[in-house]
Amino acid sequence: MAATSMAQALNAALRDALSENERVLVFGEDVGQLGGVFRITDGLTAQFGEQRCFDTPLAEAGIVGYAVGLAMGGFLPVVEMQFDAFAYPAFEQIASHVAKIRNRTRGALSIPMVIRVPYAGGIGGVEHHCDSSEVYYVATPGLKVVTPATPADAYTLLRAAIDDPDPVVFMEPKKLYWSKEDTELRYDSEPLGRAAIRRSGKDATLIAYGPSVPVAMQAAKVAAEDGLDLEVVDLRSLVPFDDETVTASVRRTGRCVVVQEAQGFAGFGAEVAARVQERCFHSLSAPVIRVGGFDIPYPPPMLEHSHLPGVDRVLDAVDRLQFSDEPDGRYLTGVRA
Amino acid sequence: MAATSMAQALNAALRDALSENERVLVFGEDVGQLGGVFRITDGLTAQFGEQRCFDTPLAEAGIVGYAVGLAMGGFLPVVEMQFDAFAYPAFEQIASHVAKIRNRTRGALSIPMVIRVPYAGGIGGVEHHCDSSEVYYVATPGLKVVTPATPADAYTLLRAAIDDPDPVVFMEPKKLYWSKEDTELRYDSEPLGRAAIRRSGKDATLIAYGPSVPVAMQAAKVAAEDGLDLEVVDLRSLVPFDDETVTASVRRTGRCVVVQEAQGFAGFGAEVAARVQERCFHSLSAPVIRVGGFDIPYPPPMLEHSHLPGVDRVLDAVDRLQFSDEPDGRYLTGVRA
Amino acid sequence: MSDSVVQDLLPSPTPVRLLAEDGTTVEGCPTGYERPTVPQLLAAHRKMVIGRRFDAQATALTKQGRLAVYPSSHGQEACQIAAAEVLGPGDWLFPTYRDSVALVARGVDPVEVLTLLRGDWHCGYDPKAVRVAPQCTPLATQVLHATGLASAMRRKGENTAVLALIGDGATSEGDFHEALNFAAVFNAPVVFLVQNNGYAISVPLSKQSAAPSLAYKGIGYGVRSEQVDGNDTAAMLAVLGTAMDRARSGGGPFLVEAHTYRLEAHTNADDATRYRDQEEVRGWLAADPLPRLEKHLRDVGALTDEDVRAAQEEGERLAADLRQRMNADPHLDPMSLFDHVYAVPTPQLAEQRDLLATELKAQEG
Amino acid sequence: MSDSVVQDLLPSPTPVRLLAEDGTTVEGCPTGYERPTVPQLLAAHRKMVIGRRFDAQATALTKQGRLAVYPSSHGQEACQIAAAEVLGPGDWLFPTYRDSVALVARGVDPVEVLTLLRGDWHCGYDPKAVRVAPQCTPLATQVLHATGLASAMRRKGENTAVLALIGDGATSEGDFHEALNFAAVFNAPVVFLVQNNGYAISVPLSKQSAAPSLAYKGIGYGVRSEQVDGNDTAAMLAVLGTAMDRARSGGGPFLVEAHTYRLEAHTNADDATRYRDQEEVRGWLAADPLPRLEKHLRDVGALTDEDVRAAQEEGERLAADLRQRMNADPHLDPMSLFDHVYAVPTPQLAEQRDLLATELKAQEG
Ligand SMILES: Cc1ncc(C[n+]2csc(CCOP(=O)(O)OP(=O)(O)O)c2C)c(N)n1
Ligand SMILES: Cc1ncc(C[n+]2csc(CCOP(=O)(O)OP(=O)(O)O)c2C)c(N)n1
Ligand SMILES: [Mg+2]
Ligand SMILES: [Mg+2]
Repeated sequence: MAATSMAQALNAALRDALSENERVLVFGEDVGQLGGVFRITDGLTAQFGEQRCFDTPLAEAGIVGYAVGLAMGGFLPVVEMQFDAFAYPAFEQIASHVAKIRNRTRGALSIPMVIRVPYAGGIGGVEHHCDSSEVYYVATPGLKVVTPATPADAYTLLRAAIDDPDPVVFMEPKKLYWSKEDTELRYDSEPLGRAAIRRSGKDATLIAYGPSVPVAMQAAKVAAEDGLDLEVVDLRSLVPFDDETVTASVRRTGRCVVVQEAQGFAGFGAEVAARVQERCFHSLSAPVIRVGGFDIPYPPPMLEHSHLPGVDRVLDAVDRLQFSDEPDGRYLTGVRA
Repeated sequence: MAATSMAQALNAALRDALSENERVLVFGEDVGQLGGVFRITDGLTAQFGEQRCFDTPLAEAGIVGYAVGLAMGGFLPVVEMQFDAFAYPAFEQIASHVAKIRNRTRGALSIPMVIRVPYAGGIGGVEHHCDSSEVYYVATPGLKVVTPATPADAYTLLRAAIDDPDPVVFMEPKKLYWSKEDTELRYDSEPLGRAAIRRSGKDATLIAYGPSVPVAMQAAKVAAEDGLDLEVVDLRSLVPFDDETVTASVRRTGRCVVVQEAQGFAGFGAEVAARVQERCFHSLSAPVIRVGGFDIPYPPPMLEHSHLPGVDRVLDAVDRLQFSDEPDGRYLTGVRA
Repeated sequence: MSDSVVQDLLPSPTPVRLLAEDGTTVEGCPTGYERPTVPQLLAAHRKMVIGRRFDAQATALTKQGRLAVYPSSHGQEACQIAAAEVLGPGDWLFPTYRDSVALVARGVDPVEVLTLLRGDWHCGYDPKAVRVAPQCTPLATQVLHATGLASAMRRKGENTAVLALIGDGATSEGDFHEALNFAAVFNAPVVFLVQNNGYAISVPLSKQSAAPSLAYKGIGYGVRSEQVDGNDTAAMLAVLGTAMDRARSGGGPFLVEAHTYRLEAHTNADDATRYRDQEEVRGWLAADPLPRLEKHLRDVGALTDEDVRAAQEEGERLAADLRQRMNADPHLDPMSLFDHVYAVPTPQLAEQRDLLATELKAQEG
Repeated sequence: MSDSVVQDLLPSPTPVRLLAEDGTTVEGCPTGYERPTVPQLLAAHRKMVIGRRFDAQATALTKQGRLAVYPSSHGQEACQIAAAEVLGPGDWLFPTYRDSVALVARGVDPVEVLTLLRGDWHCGYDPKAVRVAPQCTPLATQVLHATGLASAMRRKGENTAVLALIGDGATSEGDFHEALNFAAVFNAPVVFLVQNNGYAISVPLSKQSAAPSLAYKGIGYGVRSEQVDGNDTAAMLAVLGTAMDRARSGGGPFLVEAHTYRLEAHTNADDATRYRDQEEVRGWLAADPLPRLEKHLRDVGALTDEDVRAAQEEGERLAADLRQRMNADPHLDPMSLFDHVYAVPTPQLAEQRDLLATELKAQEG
């Protein structure tokens, strides 16, 4: 088995989908000859020709709206938004059409497509290149929203997204593009919607997704040295949400921290925390605590480390899960979430 | 005191702001001669001239982007988006500029402006005219988000929004435009960010905002007949959030239902529920329960009554706040949020 | 850039017109277009009579509370009938909310056309069966879909084309710009028909655009363009027909601006007296496309009283049938709310469906 | 539409050029423009020498790890220097990330120009003090701001104007369309300068647009337009100067397309060999704006070796100063993250500030 990066896994997923299904078209800004600014589409035009993988004019609403029409005509578009914040011009097309055409036509028109969005930070990118924009999509009924945290998942989830009968916003955590794993890329046709338990534990559950999964894993590792046995759930699919796995885990551990890189206020972690306390209230020994970025525009590269939730911020939250009855002077004021 | 509708109150707020501050400009689609499709700007062009209240070309990104420039030039734009879903074309301008220019320039450029968005349903409107789009704005740091539930609040909150040094998304619940109240319109320069307790009660807290406030009030009235004393909190300002009022109420009552008209998944109610359980965990005798619309595109007029959370849905939720130890067969499976 | 390329892309300096307002023939047909034949004009006339009757009936239904809202096509029938007439069976139409008459002319069941506007589900017909996209509400968004679908046809090697309808106001939206550009770059077989009816709700064209005319937008994308008297059925058929033929045979996109007028208010909910005077409306009544076409066909001896009566009767039958079928409230099953959000409801939607079922049972009981 | 109105709005069929590639004078100046004076050309030359030195230094700083990323202006200096030179003190410039040389020429402190690109806060200068908007990253969004600010000037009765810069690729965005339209409808004193450098990252113009040239987009909005040899400083000064004068005196917006070329890769992080060949780059090297202007000024006897040396020395001083000041990491206070999200931090941000303070103390301790 070879060490495969997430970028390679995504490239392989596109390549295999293009090979197996001639309806698949890959397009966007700079995805052709250049192979994308992150090289996720590297070599696809050379292998499949300009008809299958091509550059478009520079207009994101145009790309998504054009994809809607191609999907109506029987094609299966897989489009790339170059960066998270540069998908915003397409927001009306996504929210008012991509998400709603099936419902509007009572299933007569379905427009399966995949909108790939490289998202989140941690790569020293400047403003507009590091937004955690998942919340805009998860709050829009009719979209599925998926985000991998490992190369193996990147491959299988992207294949599943392309095969899915519904439109999928596929969020790629940029900082993990170069993360590697010894894995064979395998697609097992499992439908979207299942979380994965990345690490079993009995003392508390860390729920994470995308870029925060490695942070949660690292935190669990450090906590283990302190004798705390943390379970880590990788959501993988934000919509549909895997209540079953999440609820079972928290009912078992009785404590829960939700980790997200996004700004915290009204972020996706709010939904996770709200659901968990609704469904596990009597199993909980402490409130569900959220850990995330601050409620600020993404900061400049020189300050992003202060903004991003790291292992320490996660472990601080774990500390507040009231494992003992001894009061902790730091938190008696109760001002902090 | 005369009975004043919310539409009249909003009109008066714009009129008074235009009179008192010559920097104020009102513009958008059909806001001039026509006075807006909801007549919120009725008579303003006649009174203040085309220079102060005027129609623009039909382009929402254009309207907001143009407002950004006018604000940089010292004006104070108050723009109207004709309906909720028709603000989506402006999403990039709002999320990437309106929300971030102050931060980007370390305060050197501030662009106070008000973006008025008639939102939510209950008026028999067709698709795209009834979206509960508040979640997109509350999840975007740098914006303030405000929504009135009464004519008096409509007046004072809109005046405060116009006076605020930050950009404000002002969400107007369409179905309350014609709701009336005997009130004098008074602007007391109170800054944005305070919730209001609309009804005191001791058994549980209903937290609502915008179009859901009258529903919550009605539910409290019905519950009172059954001997249940519900407190109703009207959030008024979603960002900034009034943790103080909310937390104090729930700590007092020990039970909480969050009512929102929006689709539930990752809606603003998720943030409210997550915060409440974080801050009131040991005061809670039952999970915080959310009541809202379903996770579907806004349905056609003929079905909206089935979608919208009404008094019954709220009271069903209140029923589940575990006031007694007797098990309720309906909810033993624990599947429902 | 050579002058001839530029000239080819520019529209005629004045709108193409083949019939004068009084129905007489305007001599000479601009190069590149062909005068429609008399049978073509007769077919259009018949559909226009029926379409106008449909429109009047729909307006009446709003007054009877049977339609929530209706944006009338009255006055714009030359555009809308021509739009339907130039379509082959394999072509697609992308309409807006304003284009009900075009849909009826295309053969969509009138009740299905009005589904959206009566408060029922948002698209009453099967778009693939009739090759008509859902009537689009978010302005200008549909022209991108039209462009994508046109590209799909071209990729599949079909000799078909797409006709996308849009209003004058909506041309100000960014999506219109992006669609024209995509269409040109991908040489998509799509024709954009701007029905310039002078207003976007209350906003007159003079506040919408400072262009010499909207057709001058084409050259900025390398898209051929034309401006037409939009109340002249013959001119509309000639220009749209040529544009569609060109598109079908690989000639690429085309932009047509039709100068027309909305004789009614924006919708029945609108009060047009707030922003335009009757004088103006009266002026446009003189340019009404129906009497103009009728006069012309009678003048050339092609149309008899009998023909007119036959068309009117057909219109009456359609109206009566529509009245009758719209006279009952459709029964929508609330449980259907969850059916088509996704191909298969998510677990969350399944739970919500159960919740609604419980609510409905409680309401019954 | 009268033919003369149309002709007035259309650009020249070929780019306006006043200096040939070899620096010789192209005879005749298109009507409406005035040849820049020799002192104007000399001033531009001096700034161009300095600007080019700045650009080279910035690229060097990326290699030394002192700049995270730098999108070079190399090859586009005639556009960027002219853009700065035609501005009066009261005018505003709306630049993109590509326009660092224009900012330096405008007088913005070079270190402040590079703040964004070194990973510090996103706008290093006070926009109001220098009358330069933040260098804009989301493509085409800034042209709407420019239009709004131009309208603000007009409303206040100022005789000033705005110059908005944009790339060829970004003209495909809807915001560009909306800005031209708003500018025309509101007669805003704004000039749009499209630096058509042939590529949007890797995408060549042929995949971006099928227009005869981008300047032909103007007429679709009723905006006067022109195309210019973007490597001819004299032509750029003439056309931009005229356009700005017109705007200042109430003549409304103007669209200028400059045909130029990006001699470097998109940024230092880009590998241009993946999408264009050296042949093409070499061809454009022959059209380099700096030697062309220099040759011309020497030919007319206006520029001496001494002048050139003086400008080069000024460039060296600027580069040395820049190197030195960029050689230290700025110290950013993490607590400043919360300072300017709102005028006054919300209670929630105040809590988060406390949390960060605790974290930072823990890390120290
Ligand atoms: C994106 C968007 N913005 C605003 C609206 C609200 N709206 C509906 S119709 C209309 C005017 C459209 O004018 P025009 O394009 O000229 O078409 P017409 O109604 O005249 O046929 C407006 C502003 C909308 N439907 N979509
Ligand atoms: C809305 C948006 N989409 C995509 C990008 C990513 N991006 C940055 S530069 C660029 C190419 C721009 O090309 P052009 O406008 O020709 O300017 P140039 O870089 O050539 O000066 C792209 C696609 C962006 N910054 N903003
Ligand atoms: Mg119109
Ligand atoms: Mg370029």
